[in-house]
Amino acid sequence: MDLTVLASAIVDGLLMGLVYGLVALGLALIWGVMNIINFAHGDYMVLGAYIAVLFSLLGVDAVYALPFAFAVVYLAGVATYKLVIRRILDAPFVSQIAATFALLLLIRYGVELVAGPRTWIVESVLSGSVVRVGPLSIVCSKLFAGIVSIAVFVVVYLFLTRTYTGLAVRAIAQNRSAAMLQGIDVDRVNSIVFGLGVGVAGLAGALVALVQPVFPELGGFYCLVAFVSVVLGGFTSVVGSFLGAIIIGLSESLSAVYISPTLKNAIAFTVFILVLLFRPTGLFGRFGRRV
Amino acid sequence: MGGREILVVENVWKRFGGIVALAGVSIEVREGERLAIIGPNGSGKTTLFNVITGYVKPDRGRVSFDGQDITGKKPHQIARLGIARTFQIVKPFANLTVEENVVVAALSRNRSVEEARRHALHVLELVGLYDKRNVRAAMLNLAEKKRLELAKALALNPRLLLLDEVAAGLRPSEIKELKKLLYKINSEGVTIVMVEHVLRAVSGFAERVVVLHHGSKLAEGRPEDIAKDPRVVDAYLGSLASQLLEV
Amino acid sequence: MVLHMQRKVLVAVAIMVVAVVAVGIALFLGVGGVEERVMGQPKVIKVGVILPLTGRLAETGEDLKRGIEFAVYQINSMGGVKNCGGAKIVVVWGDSQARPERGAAEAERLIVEEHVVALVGAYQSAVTKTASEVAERYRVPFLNPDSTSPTLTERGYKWFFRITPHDGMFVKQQVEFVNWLNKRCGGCIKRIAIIHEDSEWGTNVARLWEKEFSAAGYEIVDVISYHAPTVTSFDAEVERLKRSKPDLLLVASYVHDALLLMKTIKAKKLYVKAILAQDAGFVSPAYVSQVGDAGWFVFSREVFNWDLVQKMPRLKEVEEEYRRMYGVSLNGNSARDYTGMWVLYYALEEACKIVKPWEDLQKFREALRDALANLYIPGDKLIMPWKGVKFDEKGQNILGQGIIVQMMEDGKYYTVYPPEYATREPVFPMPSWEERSR
Amino acid sequence: MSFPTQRELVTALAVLIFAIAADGVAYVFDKPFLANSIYLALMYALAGLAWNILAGFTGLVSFGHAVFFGLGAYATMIAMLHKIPAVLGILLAGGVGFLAAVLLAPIWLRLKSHWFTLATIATAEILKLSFIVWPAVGGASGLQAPIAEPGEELYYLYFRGAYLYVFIAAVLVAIEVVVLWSILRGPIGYKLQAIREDEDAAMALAIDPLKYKFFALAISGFFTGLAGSLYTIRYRFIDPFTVFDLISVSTYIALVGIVGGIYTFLGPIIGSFIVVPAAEYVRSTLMSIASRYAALHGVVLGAVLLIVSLMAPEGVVERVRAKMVVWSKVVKVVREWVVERS
Repeated sequence: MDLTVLASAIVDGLLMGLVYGLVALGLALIWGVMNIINFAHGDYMVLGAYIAVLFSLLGVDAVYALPFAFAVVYLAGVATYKLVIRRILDAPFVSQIAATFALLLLIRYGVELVAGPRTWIVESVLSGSVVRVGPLSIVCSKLFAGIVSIAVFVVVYLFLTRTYTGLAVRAIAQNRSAAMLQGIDVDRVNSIVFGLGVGVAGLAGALVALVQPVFPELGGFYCLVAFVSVVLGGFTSVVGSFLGAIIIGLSESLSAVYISPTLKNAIAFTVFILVLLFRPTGLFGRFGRRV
Repeated sequence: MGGREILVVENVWKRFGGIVALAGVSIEVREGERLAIIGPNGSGKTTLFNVITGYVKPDRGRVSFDGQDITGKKPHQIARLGIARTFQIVKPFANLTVEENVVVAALSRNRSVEEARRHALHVLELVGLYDKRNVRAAMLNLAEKKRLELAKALALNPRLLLLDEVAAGLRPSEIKELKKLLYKINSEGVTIVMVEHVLRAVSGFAERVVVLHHGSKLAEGRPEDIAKDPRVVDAYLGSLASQLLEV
Repeated sequence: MVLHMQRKVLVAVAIMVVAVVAVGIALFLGVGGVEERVMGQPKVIKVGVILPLTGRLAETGEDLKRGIEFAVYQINSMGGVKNCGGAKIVVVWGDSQARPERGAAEAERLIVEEHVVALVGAYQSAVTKTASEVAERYRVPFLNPDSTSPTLTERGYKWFFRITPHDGMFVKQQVEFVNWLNKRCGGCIKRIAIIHEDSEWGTNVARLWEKEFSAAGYEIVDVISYHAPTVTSFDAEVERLKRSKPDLLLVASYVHDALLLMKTIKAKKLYVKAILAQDAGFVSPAYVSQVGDAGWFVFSREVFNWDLVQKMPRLKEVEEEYRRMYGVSLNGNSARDYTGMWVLYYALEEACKIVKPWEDLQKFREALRDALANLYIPGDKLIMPWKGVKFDEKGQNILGQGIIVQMMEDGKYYTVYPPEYATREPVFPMPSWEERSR
Repeated sequence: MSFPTQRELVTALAVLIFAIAADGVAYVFDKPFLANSIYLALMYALAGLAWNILAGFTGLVSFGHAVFFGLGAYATMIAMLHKIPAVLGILLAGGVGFLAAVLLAPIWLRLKSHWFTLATIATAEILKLSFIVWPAVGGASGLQAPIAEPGEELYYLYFRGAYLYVFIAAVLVAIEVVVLWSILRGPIGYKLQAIREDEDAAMALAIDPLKYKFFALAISGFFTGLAGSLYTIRYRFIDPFTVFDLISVSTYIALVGIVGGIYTFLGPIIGSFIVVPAAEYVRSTLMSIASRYAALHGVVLGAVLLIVSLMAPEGVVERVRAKMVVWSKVVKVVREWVVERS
């Protein structure tokens, strides 16, 4: 296989990895702060994707859907927190899994109920155009998705490190009861974190809608990728998960070219189990922990 | 007093990241003895227990029990040899009843559940939890949980009992009762090593006291002598002034 | 107390054993003796139809269902099955939910509970596999109008009949088509690349393509598979295709992957002289309505196309009436299931000469099976572009064939092959991307 | 507390007798749909009980039991294709499930809580994808058993309808119930629960957690493998998409346990007999009222699961039992009051 194919696979893997990163970031954030695995995470992402679909149906360019996707899914997340998540924070582990899994079913099939099982394609100003870099041609919408992902990541990072609420979030992640003693309103911060976590995923969903067709089960795959990324990234580390997602994106596109496209996910999962076994703190265990 | 050495800890080192938890600790415990290990916060008491019982692997050094090297053995193997321990933060099996909690322990010495239950009920009577035997462990108060912790350890029929701050959080009257119980157990030939934060908790009970400080042995001797030892006073002062007031 | 409890347990176990043994013996003695009772109301012939009415394929299921309903409506309004005294055909629906084990359960229910004379269905090959297995077990004819996996007719079943051509036949026809194209450009197609999804269907088609096209002397330069449920990008694959420089690209895809693939091919300006797809995703309404100019000039194998009305007078009539009733046009799925019901009707007429279903249901089923095995329907009685219907000893209709369509610049597919059905000349080779943007 | 009581054993066996009786009724009145629902409920009960020895008694929550189910299904199918009697095929499925558990144990058992769960999901997905690209086991096309010749029905367990299969499934569940019941009441049951509650504390009581988890996993693999063989002998066609499915296999197995209550021995059986027939019923009625929208089924399932996990996280069985305790207390008070008066 020659170099252009390799380079193209790397660029593609990198760009998809950045989008995966947004999904993984929210998962890690929720996990780190609330110690809850959100099995429905990918489906909140799909909510965002359907908002992009809605925009293009209304004749508005899907690019404008991004802030709305974030806002709507953020609110959905806050509502979910108040109605469901809050009640299972201290519940047995099985109840937590069952409840978030129930959310997955509700959202996935709720979407199918409203929008039908069909596949949608979202058109925007970006679709179809290509940027040429040497022998490489990069699809514009994908490039856009990658750039937006980086920007969102930076914003979230600054929010967590530079704002009061962000500090509170990190304090809770470190030690919930200590944070409570210092007068932090844990419940309020939790609801913000859950909203933010799924909201970012929703935004990622709108980006995904720009680069690939949308259908109700789309979230399952992204959720699995997010899990793998989070594990690679050292579990609760936001920065680590983002990097982990990029690695998954790269390994996927490279194995699609060099091994077998069917097995590319099997390879991602194998990496996942190996990391759990041999680097139980993740690849970036110490780097950026709990940020 | 003055039996042969049942537990020997030789020059044990343990480091967590940059912190040295144990810096060459050596302790000998004689059979039938009542030994107390005290020290301020972070002096390595619990780590020492964890090393002896196999929960933590020492970086260097050796632990032997009854002449047998047990360094690096798994906790359950060590428990099987006859060393029972309690945990500083109590660990009841919350969703099991008190009786079931102790039956689990008794099963290490009994084949059948029936035998184990008989033994467990006997132990529960001993520690005074018999009336609570059908209560879910999660429902007990702290003192009862500590007694349950003790009952579980006793149900193993141990030769050596390691007690990690069993007195902490108890009222003086409860402590007195506990001490009476421990005397009784000791008189039946069980060697007892207890870790406590403060000397007062062990005075009148321990025959010998070891003081740990920054992971190494600071002093060793009879309780009365230790109380007067200026190095010990300094250590407590140095660590946290308020703790001295408790001594 | 303990003793008391133990006695209770013993008693319970004893009852259990007795019950189990009793029911077991009863059931076992009854094996094979599940004789269906004679149906209550005469003058009705019940047919079971299994389709994916709910689940992922619900939209397709709807289409298939309309085809069946329409055929039954026509047959009944023409006076029903005449040799059975004008008995009306009644359809009993079974929902496979697109799952093999549901298909089997529904087949069983229709046969045993509903006493249907035959089963029709079930679209997906995997579901047809399990449902027809049940039919074989109960000795009930299974008529399959719409599954294309070649393995279905390789099982040696005696009660299974397939009307539609299977993928093996389609592929042979595609080779003929490519040969035909090749003559038009003086042998410009030499190198062929294949990209396919990796479920049973795509994998089988790719294997057949490889075999048949290499046998026909073409060079297979690349075979790429992908997993449709998780594919998020074709960038690397298209880049690889660019390197292998095929003259012809063969594609087997479902809907969303077909869309993604064509968009990527357009974005990356991959040029090949022709793209030939294996229907499925490429002819689905969602694809046709959304692919835009990325899908122009792509050939696809089809079983049916809207412009056939211009070439087939009988189809024209049917299509107009169908459109009046449902407001939509016939498509490959509804037309095939419509045809399936008519084929069944002809066989019912034959079987009714021998025995009536309400006299002896199982004997009628046997007669129906024989009627199907000996059936010949000429092509002019059908609305499909076929030479007719005749089953070989494996139960495969040997007179069926596919057509090749091409999407033109108005975003519609036109029939281009076989020539007797063609309404347009093929655009070949494809114009380059530069020419198109002008 | 959570130890299987004699009453639970009696109830479990009673449920099985009831299942067989209902099967008989379905047979007499030609109701294959009912028999099929019972069969599915028994299949999931078999797997659910096996799942729960891990989740309920050891604290290891698997969402990847499709691993054992799928391998068991394939084992039986391959046995059948090699003309091995189906009874041996079923045993083989158990053996393969057991073997898979033994081989996976060194990987899975190094992980705890969430990580265990995720590893199980990942393993099932890896297996599914590997089977799709593995031609020797039929690849994506799957495998179908041939039609048995007349006279070979018993040899290949080839019957019409679900009726006799229900009988086979009930026998398997009964064996499992009796085996698990006697194991879990004994020392092993105590030790497993101790591990579930607190692994460190269990170790201090001379319990080797790895040994008992290994044991639980192996047993769980064995019986889940058997459940997989039930799928094969009845439907006679399998492919990787169906038998390794995350939703309809792994999740459903966990679901029947969670709905029934994981801390009770009976939980999965009751859960299975609630969830499966209800789901089947909802599906068949949904078809008539809203044929296009199977999605409603998913939504309903999600709602049920959410309500159970929020309102009755201890499961239906515990719920009912708690209610019954309250009720019997009321009865007792009333009776005493009446006795006093008279």
